[in-house]
This record gives sequence, structure tokens and C-alpha cells, in this order.
Amino acid sequence: MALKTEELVLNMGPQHPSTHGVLRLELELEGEVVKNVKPHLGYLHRCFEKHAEAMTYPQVIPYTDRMDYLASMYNNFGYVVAVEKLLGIQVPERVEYIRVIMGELQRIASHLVALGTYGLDIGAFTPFLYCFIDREKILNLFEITCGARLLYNYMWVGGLSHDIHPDFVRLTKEFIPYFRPRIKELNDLLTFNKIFIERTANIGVLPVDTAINYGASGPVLRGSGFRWDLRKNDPYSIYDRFDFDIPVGQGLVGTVGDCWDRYYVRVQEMEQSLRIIEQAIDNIPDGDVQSAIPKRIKPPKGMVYSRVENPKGELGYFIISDGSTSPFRVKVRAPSFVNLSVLGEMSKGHLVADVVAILGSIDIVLGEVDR
Amino acid sequence: MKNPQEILEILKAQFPNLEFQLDASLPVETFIIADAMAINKISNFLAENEELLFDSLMNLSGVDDANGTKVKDEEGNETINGGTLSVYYHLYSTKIGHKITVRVSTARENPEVESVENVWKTANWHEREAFDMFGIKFLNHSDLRRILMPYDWEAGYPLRKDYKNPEFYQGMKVTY
Amino acid sequence: MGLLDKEFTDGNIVIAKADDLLNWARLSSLWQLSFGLACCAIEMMATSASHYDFDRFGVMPRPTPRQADVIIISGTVTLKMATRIKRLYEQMPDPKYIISMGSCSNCGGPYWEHGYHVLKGVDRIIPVDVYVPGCPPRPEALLEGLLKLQEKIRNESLVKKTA
Amino acid sequence: MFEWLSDLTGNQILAAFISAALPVAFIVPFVIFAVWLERKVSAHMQDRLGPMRVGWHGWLQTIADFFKLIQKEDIVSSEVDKKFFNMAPYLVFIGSYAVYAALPFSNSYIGSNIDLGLFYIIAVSGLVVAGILMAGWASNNKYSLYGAMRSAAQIVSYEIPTALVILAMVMFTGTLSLAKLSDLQTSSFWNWYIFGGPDWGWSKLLVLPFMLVAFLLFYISSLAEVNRTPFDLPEAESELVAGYHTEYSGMKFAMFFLSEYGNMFAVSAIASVLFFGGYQSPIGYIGNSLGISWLVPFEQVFWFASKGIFFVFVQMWLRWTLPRVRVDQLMTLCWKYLIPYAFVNLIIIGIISLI
Repeated sequence: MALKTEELVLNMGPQHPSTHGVLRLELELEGEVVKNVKPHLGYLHRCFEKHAEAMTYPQVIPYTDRMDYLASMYNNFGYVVAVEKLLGIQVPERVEYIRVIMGELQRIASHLVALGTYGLDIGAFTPFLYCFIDREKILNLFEITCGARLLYNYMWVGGLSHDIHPDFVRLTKEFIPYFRPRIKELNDLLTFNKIFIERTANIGVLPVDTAINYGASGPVLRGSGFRWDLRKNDPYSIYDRFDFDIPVGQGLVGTVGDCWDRYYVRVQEMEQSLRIIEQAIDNIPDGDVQSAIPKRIKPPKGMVYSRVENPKGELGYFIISDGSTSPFRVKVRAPSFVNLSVLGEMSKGHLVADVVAILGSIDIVLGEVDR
Repeated sequence: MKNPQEILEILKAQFPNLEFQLDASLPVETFIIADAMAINKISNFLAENEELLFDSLMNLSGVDDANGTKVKDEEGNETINGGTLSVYYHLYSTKIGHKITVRVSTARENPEVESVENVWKTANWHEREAFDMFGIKFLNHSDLRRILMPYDWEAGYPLRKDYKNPEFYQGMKVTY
Repeated sequence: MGLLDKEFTDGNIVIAKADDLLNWARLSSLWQLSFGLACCAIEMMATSASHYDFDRFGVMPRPTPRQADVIIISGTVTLKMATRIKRLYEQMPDPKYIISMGSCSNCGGPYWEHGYHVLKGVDRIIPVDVYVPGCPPRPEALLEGLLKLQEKIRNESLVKKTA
Repeated sequence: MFEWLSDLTGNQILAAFISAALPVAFIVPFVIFAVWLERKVSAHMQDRLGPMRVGWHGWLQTIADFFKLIQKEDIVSSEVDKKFFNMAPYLVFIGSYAVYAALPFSNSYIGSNIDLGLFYIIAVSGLVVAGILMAGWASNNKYSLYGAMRSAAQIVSYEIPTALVILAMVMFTGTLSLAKLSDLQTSSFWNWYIFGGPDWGWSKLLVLPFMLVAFLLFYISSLAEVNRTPFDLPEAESELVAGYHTEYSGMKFAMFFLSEYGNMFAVSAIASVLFFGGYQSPIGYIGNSLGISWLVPFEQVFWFASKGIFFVFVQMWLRWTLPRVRVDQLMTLCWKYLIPYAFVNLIIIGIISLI
């Protein structure tokens, strides 16, 4: 009798320590080599789009919080920018500045979770906790502003739910010099660790044209070496006033577009976010943050596709208005959803352990993938 | 950089047999209305043409236009007969920097649209989502299954305006 | 059948002391299934992280349900996930406990009305010991929930309760 | 010890049982202490406190865990191969326990003072592989199977550099007996083999760097043999859930836990015997200077345990600092780096001991 080999199908998830939530991956393996990856989504499908159709425009904001729950501020941001475009209203300068500061703080917080859990995927437990310590400091800043730690409902159409706390500026200024050395510490502990580099360099290489064809955005696209950031390429709010760089993957330790590049882009982006906050924090003009909030939000018949640079990538809101107080249709172009579709392409021919590394480097949030 | 009007002219010149329309009546965004059964060809052209180079599909969304006749039965459940379902394509060119929205519409009773998966890979999951939520069938799609809802979901397509939620799913009560 | 599987009809001093020891062991060493669902999972992670430190109470994350004592349902339970949660619960060895964390798993939370794919309350499929309200609950609230669970375990007994 | 016990009880079989049971009296408290230590060490490295609520700084934590694991339901799913599934944890434990028979806790207490101690240890630790493979196979779970396969490949491969280092040490010292090895490194720490051994002269100076290399090679491969980070692939949490013990609950899981920590101490103890004088005190004995001769064995046990625990601590330190290597990198490290280095080292130490 001749020996025959069989492909082994391995189910990862929905309960698995490193699927970052409730994703299920069906791996077709030959030995430990991955032949094919089939992601199965929807374990956290919370019907956001249906809710958006049933709620009025301001009522949708808390639901946007719950999509990418690691970057709630930015989800608010994207939504209110879209609705403001539909309404055609201009928000006060003070609101714009505070939004940008909050958005960038949120970007740092979100990247901290991404980097920490990425360490966890590779097997290093301690960086994860160090990242959470720093994230906790940012959450404190949010908490004194709006009272919530995770889901803020802070940005409203035309304004903000609260003005900033009198101590906010001082505490934020204290945070910046505290955090810079911590980035260096993270680099020493994890980024330039020999084993970490061995695990992530040359793994899951994503060429630029494939990335664009798959619609990848954010650090995944930038990791492939494409200088693309909506804050610069399609500016919204007041991002055109600030001076910052767009870090891209350069293949410092391996090939351009590998896992390490995507990881390192995030590390560098935290630094750039600090720069934006530094420039913005001293220039917050005075004013009333709620002056531009319309009494009744009833946009004219029309539609808008508006996109912002969420920490995960391009977050787009496609809103169709039928002239009533609630949207006719809201479709969210979730960056994680689109970025995740590249996984199969990237992980073919790698080992099981690499699939974990690649998935971690995409940095998905299941709330956003499934909505 | 081309504006929608110019893009429309280019499309009309390329495909003289097909009908195109520019809808600029709505504020904020104008879009081109195209034929659902030719969208693959059109997309290919949009992506390849030297002047257009739409290499990135930002978003693909299904929409229930709810423009048919609404019928109420005795229990007050509303169903919509006739009318259309639409698919919106938001395209962007990373090389040139212009964008365009394309809309195709298809009959609600048997919604069929050509797939654009072979042009932009990202359309694969977006189209599966539109199928899952609206029941729009994408022809020549490689793997048209439900994506978010369970594979054995039988109660219809949840984002249609006349969707009715079932009472039970696998023995679990769904309603509050 | 071991000693512990039998039901004692009336208490005595030996059982009372054994109760104390076993309950103490159970409540001080609640190993949690490392399993997150949604937003609340992030707060659960924050609770395990340095600032709040779940480990102080002896809570240690275990990746496999076979070695876990408590499962924290942290987030929205969708219909697709519900069957899996039930299976996870069934895979855990007795005695096992459930903390339902956050409004979504308590009752459906903000998704109660239009959530066509959301299970309105995890207690429709598995028995819940402690409900922690909030959307999401703060880490302090989760710690309080854990303390409540410990209190509940402390009052358990081998003796079958009458009436 | 055995002679003394058989004199005391007048029965050789009874004496054998007592002296065989004594390591249990060490392993169980050690594991209880080590698990607690692991949690405390990790916590303090991560700006946390670790267990605090049961006893002073949570020192009763592991005892609570133990009592809890006893009362947990023992799940044997219907799909498993029951015979092997039930046998595996005990086999693994026997493998790691049997090593303790040859460990010289002091010059008067060795479970079994056999001349081929080192040889015996290498031989019996192979049982662990069989146990793990059995556990992975019998669990009928893909993750377990992967964990077990990885573990078998890993332990078998890493036994080669370990054995080569041990071979070098045997050539240099001329003995396979652990007790004799410890006795050779007596009186002071500069007689330890890590510092070139007890023979003074140019050979000590010459061999010193190679001893250092030998120790590093030994320690790295021993890390892999006991499945600790960065080589904890068999139970890699982020990939394989819990590896070969994914399906085990309650006491059977506790047996795996026990043998894992038992193994950690065993390899640390062997490292300390080979290179750091075993039970010998680095600074002389209080018992000798006070003239209380019965104190000396206890001091020796103390030194033996503290050297072992120190290396266990280093293992924990590494675990909470380093990421995990990948399975092919693990093999590359072993076959392309450690084994050639160990060979070269073996040859050089051989030449030095010849001339």
C-alpha cells in the first residue's frame, strides 16, 4: 500500500489567543506549511448599518464608537466629518484643534495596543503590559475630558460633547516628554530584539501593487513603502496646517513590506503623532465648542463619501440622505475589513507561526471587520 | 485630474453602445450611472486607461433604493415589490489623484450585477457583503457566499428595507 | 464516583471544614478563559494589565477551556458566536462560573432593538453567575464583579440546600 | 543515606522506599514555591504585584491552585485514546522524577549514587518525550498533536548538544558520577569547572574560556529541553493554544505542570553540578568551622537548592523578556550552530585534557 499524505485543516478560532477577537481562520496545512487561509468573519456582526438607518444622525455616533473600539475617537471623527460635509457646516477653530489632538492621542493609544499585542503574538508578554501602562495614561486624558475610558461619544456633529478640562493642556504637555523615552524603551525591548527581527523580517511580504489592488490602507500600505496618508494626500479638518512626516517601510532589516516594516511604521507614527500634538496643543484658540451644533440635523437629499485616516487605515463613511432626520443608508468602509482580505495572499507558503505574525501585523479589530 | 463630466465623455467615446448618465442633481457628490451587465468591462477600462488609472476601489456598497410599491399585509408587515437595488463604486486613482462614483442598478426581484473582482481584488469581500446584506448576485464571482451572517441564515437579506427578523434561529430567541 | 460527587443531606463539622477549604481554594484560584468578544474584552485586558492587575486575585488567563474555571463573556454575543460560546462553556470542567461583562452580554445592550444578529443576553444560552453592568464596565467594575463571584463561591456548600 | 536508613529501619526495601520518596518532599514544595516565584517575578518585571490576596504576598496561591485542581472535573472526552490519555501525564512525571534519583543533594544524600549518573539522566529524561508524544497523540486534537510533534523534534534535537557538552565534561573530569563531579569542585568557588576546575596551572587558564562556552551551550540547549521561552514552542500560547496539554484538565494538567517545573529544577541542578560545584559551598561550611558535623549536609542541601533556584530564576527572567523563535529557526539554531560549536568545543577540551 502506498503512503499518501493528506492535507490537514486546522481551525483557528473563534476562541484562540491570537486571533485578536473572534475571527476564525481555516488553515489548510501541509505539515506546518500553510497552503491556504480562509478567514470566516461575522462572529461580531452587530448590525451597525441597520442601526444607522433606524437612528437619527446624532444617535448614530455612539454606534460608531463601538466599531473600532480601540480608536473610538477617530470613528467619531470620520462620521462627523462626513455628516458635516453633507450639511455643509463649518466648525469653530477650537473644535478642530481639539479634534486633532484627541485623534492623534487616540492614534497613539490604538498603536500601543497593536504593538503590545503583536509582541504577545510573537511570544513576548512583557511589552504588552508596558504598552498598556502608557495607554492607561492616555485614557486618563480622555477620561478627564469626557468621563469615558473606551467609548467616548465625544465628537458631535458641529462640535464636541464637552469642552476640555482646564488641566487637559498641562497634562498633555506632561505626557509628551514622558512618552518619548518610552518609545525608545519599546524599541530596545522588542523592536530591535534579535529574535523578534528573525520572526518578522521577510515574513508576509506585501508588494505595493498588490496592496493597492486589495485596497489596503494605513500602516499596511505604508509598510509596503507607499507614501500614502490621507492626512496629507486628501487633507480633512486642519491637518494641512501641521508639519509631520509619513513614515514608510524601508526594509531596514528585511524586504520592504514585511511584517517588521508594518510594525515599525506604527512605532514611527506614534512619534509623528506626538509632533502634531506638540504643534496643536499650544495653539488651541478660545471659543465655544458647541456653538456650531445645529438645533435639528436634517441634511438635504444627497450622498457623500468621506474618508479619514483612522489608525488602522482609510475609514470611509458612505452616507445617503433622503432628506429626513435619519440616514437612508450608511455604509462603512472599514480599514480592518479591507486589510484583512490580504491575509490569504500574504500567508501562502509560510508556517503556522507566521500566520499569527502576519495577522498581528495587519492589526485588525473585529468590531470593525464585522461591524 | 479629471472631473466627472470629462470622465463621462471618455467613457461615452469608448463605449458608444452603452448608456451612461451623469447625475449631478444631489449636492456634494455627482455620479455616473452605468449598465449593471457591462460594469466589468467598464471597470477594466477605468482601471487600465492611461488618462484615468483608477487603481483603487475605495468602497463598494449595495443600497436598497426602496423605490418600488409598498404593500402592507394584514399584520402590518411591509413588503416592497418592484423597484431597484443599486451598487455604488467609489473609485480613486492613487497615481493621478481624482475620484469618481459609479452607480449601477438592477431589478429587485432578480438582482444581478457583474463582478469586478478580477479588476480590483478588494471587491471580493465587498461583493460578498453586498450579497449577504442585499442578496445582489454578482456574476462570475469566485466565492459568492455569505460573509457576515451565518452560512445557514435563511431569513433573507437583513439590510433590505422590508426585512423581517425571524423569531428564532437554531432554537435561540432572536427578538428581545 | 468520588466523594465530592455525592450529595450530603445534612451538614456536619467535617463537611463544614472541607467546605471552607474547598471554597477557599476555588475562590482564590479562578483561572479565566482568555477569550474576548468585543469592546469589553479591551477593558478586560486592561484589567489584567499592570494598572489593575487581575493576578492579585489569583486570576490567571488560560488559553484552553479545559483548564479554566471562569469564563468572562466580554462583549456582544452574536447568533453566530452563541453556539460557539455554548460549546466553550460545555468544554470547561466543573465547577465553572460565568461572569457576564457589559450590557451587551447582559441583555443585548444598545443592540437590543435592531440587532437582527445579536443575542439579547448570554443568559439565554448559558447560566450566568454575576452580571457586571456598564458599556463597557470600568475595570474597577469588573473587579467588583469578581469579588461578588468570590462571595458567592464562599457561601457554597457540599450539603444540598433544602427548600 | 541508604546505608544509614537500612541500619535505622533494619529493612533494605523500606529504606529504599524512604530514600526514593525523599525527592517528592523536595519537588512538591519546590514546585509550589517556583510557581509562586514565577508569578511574582513576572509581575514585578511588568510593574505589577502578582498574587496578593491569599497569605502574605500571595504565598498560598499555588496551594489554592493545587486544591482547586484536585476538585476539578476530570474530563476525558469520548474521542480520546483513553489508555494513553490517562497514562501520559504520569509517564511525563515519572520521566522528570526519575532524574531526581541521581541528583546529589549533598554528599550524604543521593537517591541512588550510581557511577553512571550523567548517563542515566540523559537516558531517563527521554521518557518525557514519550509521555508528551503520547499526550499529544491520544488527545485527538490537532493543536495537541502539533505541540507534541514539535516537542519531540525539539527535545530529541537538543539532546545532542547537551550530550556533547556533557561528553566534554566527562572527558575533562574522567567521571560520570554526579557525586564525584561535585566532590572534585570542593572547598572554594575557584575550583568550579566554570572557572577551569580544581587543577591549578596553565591548563586551568587555557580551558577557562571553553568552559564558559560549554556552559552557555549547555544552558541554551537545556532551556529548549524543558520547553522554556524562547523555545516554548510545544505550548506556544499564541499559536497552539496550550500545545500538548490542551485537552487535559484538573489533576492531569497539574501533573504536567509539576513535571515542567520539576524539569526546570533538574536541568538547573545538572548545570550547577557540572559547572558550579553542585552542593559545594563557595565559601566553606559553617558546620565545619563550628565543629558541628551534622550541619554540613544541610548546608550542602541549601547550596544545592539555591544554585538550582538561581538558574530557575534566570529561566524565568528570560521567559518574561524574550519573544519566541519559530520552529524552523529552532532547528537551525540547534543543527547549524549549537551542535558544530559543541563539537569544536568537545575537541578542544579533549586536546587540553590530553596534554
